Amino acid sequence: MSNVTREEPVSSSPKIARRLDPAIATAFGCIILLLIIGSFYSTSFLSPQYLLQQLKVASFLGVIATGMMIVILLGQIDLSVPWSIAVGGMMACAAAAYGPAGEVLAIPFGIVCGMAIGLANGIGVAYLRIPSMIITLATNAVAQGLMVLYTGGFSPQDSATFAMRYLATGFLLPAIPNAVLIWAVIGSGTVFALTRTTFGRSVYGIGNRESAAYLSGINTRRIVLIAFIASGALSAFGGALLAGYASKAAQSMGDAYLLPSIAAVVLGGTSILGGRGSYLGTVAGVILITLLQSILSVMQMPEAGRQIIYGTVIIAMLLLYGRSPANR
Amino acid sequence: MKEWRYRLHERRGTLMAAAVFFVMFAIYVSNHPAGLTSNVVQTAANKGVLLAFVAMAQTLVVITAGIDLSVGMIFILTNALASWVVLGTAVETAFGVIAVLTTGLFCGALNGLIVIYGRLQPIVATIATGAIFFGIALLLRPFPGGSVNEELADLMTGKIFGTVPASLIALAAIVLVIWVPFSRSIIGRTAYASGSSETAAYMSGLPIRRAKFTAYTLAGLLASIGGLFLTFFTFTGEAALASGNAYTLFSIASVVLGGVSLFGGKGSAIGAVFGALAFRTIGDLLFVFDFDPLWQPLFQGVVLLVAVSLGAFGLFRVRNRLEWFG
Amino acid sequence: MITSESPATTPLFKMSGVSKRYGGVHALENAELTVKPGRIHAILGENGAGKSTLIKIMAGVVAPDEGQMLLNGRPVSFRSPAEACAAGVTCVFQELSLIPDLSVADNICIAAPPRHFGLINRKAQRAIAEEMLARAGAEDVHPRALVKDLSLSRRQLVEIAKALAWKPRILILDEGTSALTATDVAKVFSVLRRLRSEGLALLYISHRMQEIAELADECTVLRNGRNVMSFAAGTRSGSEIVEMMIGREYSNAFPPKPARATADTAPPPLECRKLCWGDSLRDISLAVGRGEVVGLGGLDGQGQREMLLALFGVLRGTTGSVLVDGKPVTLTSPAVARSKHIGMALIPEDRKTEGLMLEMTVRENLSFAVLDRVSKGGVIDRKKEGQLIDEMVQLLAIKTAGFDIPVSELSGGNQQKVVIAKWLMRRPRIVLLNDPTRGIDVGTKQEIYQLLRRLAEAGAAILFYSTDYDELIGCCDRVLVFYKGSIVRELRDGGITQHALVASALNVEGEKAESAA
Amino acid sequence: EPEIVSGPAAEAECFVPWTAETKFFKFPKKDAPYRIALANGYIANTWRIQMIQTAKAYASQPEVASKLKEFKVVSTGEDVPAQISAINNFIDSGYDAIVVNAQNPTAFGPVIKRAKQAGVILVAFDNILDTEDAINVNVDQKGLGVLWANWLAKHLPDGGKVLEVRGVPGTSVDTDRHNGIHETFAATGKKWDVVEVLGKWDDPTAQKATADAIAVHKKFDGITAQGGDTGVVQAMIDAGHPFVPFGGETENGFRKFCAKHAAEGLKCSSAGTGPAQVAVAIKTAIAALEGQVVPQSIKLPLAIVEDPNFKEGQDFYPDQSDNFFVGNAFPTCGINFTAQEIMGQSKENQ
Ligand SMILES: Nc1ncnc2c1ncn2[C@@H]1O[C@H](COP(=O)(O)OP(=O)(O)OP(=O)(O)O)[C@@H](O)[C@H]1O
Ligand SMILES: Nc1ncnc2c1ncn2[C@@H]1O[C@H](COP(=O)(O)OP(=O)(O)OP(=O)(O)O)[C@@H](O)[C@H]1O
Ligand SMILES: [Mg+2]
Ligand SMILES: [Mg+2]
Repeated sequence: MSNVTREEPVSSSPKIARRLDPAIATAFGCIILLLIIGSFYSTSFLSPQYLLQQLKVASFLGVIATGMMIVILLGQIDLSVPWSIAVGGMMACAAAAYGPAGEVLAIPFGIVCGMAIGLANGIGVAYLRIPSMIITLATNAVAQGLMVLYTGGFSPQDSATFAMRYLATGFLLPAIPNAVLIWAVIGSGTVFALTRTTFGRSVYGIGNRESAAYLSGINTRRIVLIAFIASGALSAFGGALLAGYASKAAQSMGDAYLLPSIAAVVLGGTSILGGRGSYLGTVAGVILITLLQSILSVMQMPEAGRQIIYGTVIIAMLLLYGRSPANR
Repeated sequence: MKEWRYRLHERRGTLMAAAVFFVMFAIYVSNHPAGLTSNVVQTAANKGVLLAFVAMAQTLVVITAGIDLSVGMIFILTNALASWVVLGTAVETAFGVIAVLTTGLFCGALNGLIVIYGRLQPIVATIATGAIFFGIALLLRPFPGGSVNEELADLMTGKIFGTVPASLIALAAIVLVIWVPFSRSIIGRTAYASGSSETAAYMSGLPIRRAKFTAYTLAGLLASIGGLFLTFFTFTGEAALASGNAYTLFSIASVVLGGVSLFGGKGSAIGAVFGALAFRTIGDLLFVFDFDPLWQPLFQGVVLLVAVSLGAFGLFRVRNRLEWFG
Repeated sequence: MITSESPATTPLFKMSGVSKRYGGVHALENAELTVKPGRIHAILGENGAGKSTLIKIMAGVVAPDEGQMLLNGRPVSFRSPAEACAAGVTCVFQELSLIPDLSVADNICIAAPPRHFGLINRKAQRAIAEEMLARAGAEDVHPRALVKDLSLSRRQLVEIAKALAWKPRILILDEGTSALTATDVAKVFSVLRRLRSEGLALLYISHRMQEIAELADECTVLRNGRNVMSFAAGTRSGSEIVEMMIGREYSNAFPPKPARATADTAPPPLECRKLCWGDSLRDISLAVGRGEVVGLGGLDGQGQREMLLALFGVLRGTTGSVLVDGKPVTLTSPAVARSKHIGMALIPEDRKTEGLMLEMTVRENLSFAVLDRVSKGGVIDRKKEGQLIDEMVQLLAIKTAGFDIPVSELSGGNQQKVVIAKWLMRRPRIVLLNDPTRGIDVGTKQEIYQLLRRLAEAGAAILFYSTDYDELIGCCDRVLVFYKGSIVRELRDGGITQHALVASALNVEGEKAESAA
Repeated sequence: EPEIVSGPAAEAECFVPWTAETKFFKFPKKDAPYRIALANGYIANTWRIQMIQTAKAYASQPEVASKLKEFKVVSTGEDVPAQISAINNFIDSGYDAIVVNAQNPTAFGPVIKRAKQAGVILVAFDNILDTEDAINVNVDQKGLGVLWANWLAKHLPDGGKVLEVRGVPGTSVDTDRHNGIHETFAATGKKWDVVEVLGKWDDPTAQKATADAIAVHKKFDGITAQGGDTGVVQAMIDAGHPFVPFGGETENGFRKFCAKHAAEGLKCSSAGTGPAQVAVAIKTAIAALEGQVVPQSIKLPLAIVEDPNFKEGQDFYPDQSDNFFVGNAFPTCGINFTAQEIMGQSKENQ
């Protein structure tokens, strides 16, 4: 029994054709299907103008969903997104009131405020081990309270700075809105971080098996903390961009982004339990959700119908590819 | 250990929630300009009971280690429906009530089917069904309005013998009729078991799917009872997206305050009821203390943050760090 | 075919030609088993011989690939544990099947609680629970206590009580006593004897030869999933039985141990003094020298795992001191333990939950513990990572279809190699192994033994816990035997024998001394 | 409780009855000082915060403060039952009058009953109550829609394609304004092609909806929006849509745009009522408590500014936030806060 036959060990990674994740393929398929359906209503849905416009609007959700995705990859969730967005937008605008230095520091200041919310979430989840669903809910309420207090007490400045407006609505390259460029930059940064850095590996590792990651000597608490801070920062940056897009910040600006950001991430094939998912999927999910909302809006579908279609599409797509494996 | 200590231990979460509630309520009442009158209790009860029903609904699902983010929307949908059908003669009203409750059951069952047989994660599945339920609510009530059998409504939100709030009696009755039998049935025990350790439950040959399905379905039913009471309380129906979401989130907070573990297998709906009442009292405290109006939302947020962080103290007893990861 | 036998010896249950395969592993092949009422039937075999698989098939947890089972002469096939239990075949599993958040009484009556008006009658349930606890010799367990608050040995007893609540005709205990203290074992034995006298058939699995000699009426030996022999107890000597179980000479399997250099004046790479952690570790002092392989012996659950976890910084509130190269260190997390100046590695016990991220690729798993070394400023150097992985895969001869497939697609042995490889990539100076060869085939085991020896020769200090005595005998320079959280004996060189290990593991002398005192 | 009397009201130029049929109330006179409460619902937007600041500022004006023993504000969020309970609590605690911005106009039946029994005066404003038993301080929402539609009809004499950016669906405000617009268009007898999108009174939402609509429909001849107007104009600018006549609300940002781009064709009618209506409501409550005659339903004047009349420093404030609502004074009631005065004032208070 000692002469065990052995295959030659594989020396270097063979070029296995990267299997296209069925989730991502389906999501992109649905995008095309939506556009085709839309084009029966009006051929404008296929015009580059409309598509670029959608891409631009999707960029804001894209930036926000990026943070949500990192947190979901850990197997957690961030329900403080709405008010992190508002805090980002409002604080960025507020900073602008303080002279030229304020103008320059506006966006960074907004992001730092978002990071503070993320820090509170991260400490709660990583160090106190409070379920993320509940601690982020609480920090969301606190952030709201702070913003109400701030608005009422400080005669706030809420006009976006030139930089914010330029980033959200300007054109650095002809025909390609800056917002899309920003999303592309953040997106490629995220892809890089998730696939090429120790941080990204650790995120997937923790999402897969936190105990194994911990025993491998990863400082899991720090990674979780960083992930929540990143989520807060990205939400806040999304808020600053939204403020730039609308030229101003408002309290309710984040309300409409919580559920779509979760839905976009999950529709893109990321497992809500963590550890599995790719950024390309999130891109598909974001575009899909934006397009769906836009087409229903332009078709003047009443709100009731929109909600029903929205829910049904999500369930249908998840039933197509998002089911967990049958046990036993 | 003595028998009574075990009893205490079993109910620690519930008792803690009850204690928190009673302390907060005592603070509230003793600072209330009107003091402890039956009107004050009635007002607090009517408001608290609504969330209590939704929190009970959430508890059933959370015990199985799931979560139902559509409870708030079932609550809204059944409110919209009730404002159409709980009307007219006694018989018509009775049929209306049955229709409302059946709708709730059906919504819950749909969640159960999708989660158990569709094998979707409860978080996303119920976000999606929540959107559908809300859409239907909007179809029913594009504008706030409608009405309800006012005699019934007054009865349910009034006082019995001029002192005891009827809504509290109704809550107690529902606990007795739904929660107690559930928790003492094999199905209920299976719900706990599958939330605590699904493998062990399977090894013990328990009907896991049936139990989960029952939990989701009853959750729908309880949410619809909440919706019915909302109608009794407001005399109208309204498809309010914000309240739907708020009740869902509040129900999760109540459940946690009530000592129910979000990881499943632990806790009781009675604890969640006290959690809900305590959560509502946070809002009432604003009334008796002279907070600047602009500080009120912050105060509520901070109290919530502190309340949910209390649970973290158990952490410092953990001596093997691997236990952190459950 | 059974009619001719007398009633007392009529088989209650008969299994023939049963096979079960897991991927390439034959867990069982053509297994036979005959169980008679009023008898205690011991099943013997090495780790992985297929004992648990056999009884899982009997108990309806696992479906056999082929073969048939007869209960009272009638063919049966159970689709779930519940069906088997209802038919009178009840099992106390090796992995406990109690529900942690429910009370003892609830657990005992979990499957068929007494009811009135359709609801669980807690009074009646309480009565049943008390009765069953008494029968299982666990009167001191309160029926209202939550299972998760009980110690492991109490849980075992509750598990037995739960099985008794089914009123079984065949009761199976899969290592039902592995976590029990000697007094508890004695209790369980008297319970089992009483059950035998009540006419139950008992199937008993244990690695403790002594217990079997004391208890069993019949024995069946399995090896590599096949029946070796069935015989009446007392007809074979202990050494004959061991021969049957092992069926090979173990000396071949292990690389030769080098003669140890006697006078090494340098401080040992790893030393600990008076290490304590609750009841699990009491005043442990030990030292591991350069190039030394020190085994941790004893029955399972005597504090060996805690010892390794404590060294690796996982446990909170340990007291005592740990010295690395003679310098005291504070170990607060695995991240600290693996750091450069300490250089520890822990090969964990359960690769599925503690060693691997099953859905991640082989590459990602292999480099997970060396991310800090193959990256610059947090960015992974794919080339360097690839080189290291290549080297390690060559070294350990890991069989994989590629580096970018999920590690779950590898066979169990290769998965285990991945776990080891991922730590070897750090070139650790202190290696802690927590039962690393469980569920691994013989060939791979040998490779691991050789690797251990090579590591030691390269200068590493190795602390090696194994539940397999042969491994301890074959691999270790010294063995420290644990009993109830203390080191009760140190065996070295020629002194490491099966007998010495077993005797000291059961702390025969110690118990005697204790009861004498 | 109140005596139903015939008009006119005490301060006739301020307490304008809604219609000729509106009843007049005369409550039994109570002696000052009074305890008055404000039961607000949602608080997290600028309008509401501005409203609460105005209420506080108004209540602390010397001549008002002298009549008040206590002025208490509670915001209960979006939950209707919480607001109902708050009002019940105010009633049980013996407040003399309660001013309400109702979260749902139809849900307060039981409260109104209870207030009536207890002799407490209820005054609703902004989101008013569906009842004849409480005093409503009303903005003519439908009239606003009529005004905007007339403005567009004036500038587009032959009809045309109009983008209508609606508010929060299901609210009476949205429905009334929408109906006003459509009935007016229908009455002109011209051909109107109205494209409706939902802006939810929120700039980003309105902006997104407008951008989508422009991308698909290419060109509109006129626009009307109920809120989020700054976002709507922004979307037009971003899409390079030519400026067209616009009937909208009174946000400072919107008015800034109107003033700036009037020459390029952005002809605006900006109308609405600001958060200062709360002051009118408080004033009404006090008047009622003093036993003066007040209409059951009061019609607030609209603050209207139309093209070419946008005056810097009076109708809009270039240096100030886009977010606040400029139409915030009711000269006929002696209420003359400017929004930025309100917001600035409490900065010094801090
Ligand atoms: N679920 C499974 N999947 C794959 N292989 C399995 C599985 N269960 C058991 N095996 C394999 O089947 C073989 C027999 O396992 P079994 O658990 O029956 O051994 P055992 O005799 O009970 O050993 P032990 O004494 O360690 O409990 C082992 O090689 C094991 O790795
Ligand atoms: N979870 C439990 N585990 C074990 N025994 C229990 C449990 N619950 C109740 N019992 C026992 O069952 C018997 C009667 O049940 P009963 O439902 O009346 O409980 P109880 O003792 O009144 O406690 P409770 O306060 O839970 O109702 C008592 O002897 C009680 O100790
Ligand atoms: Mg076994
Ligand atoms: Mg009892």
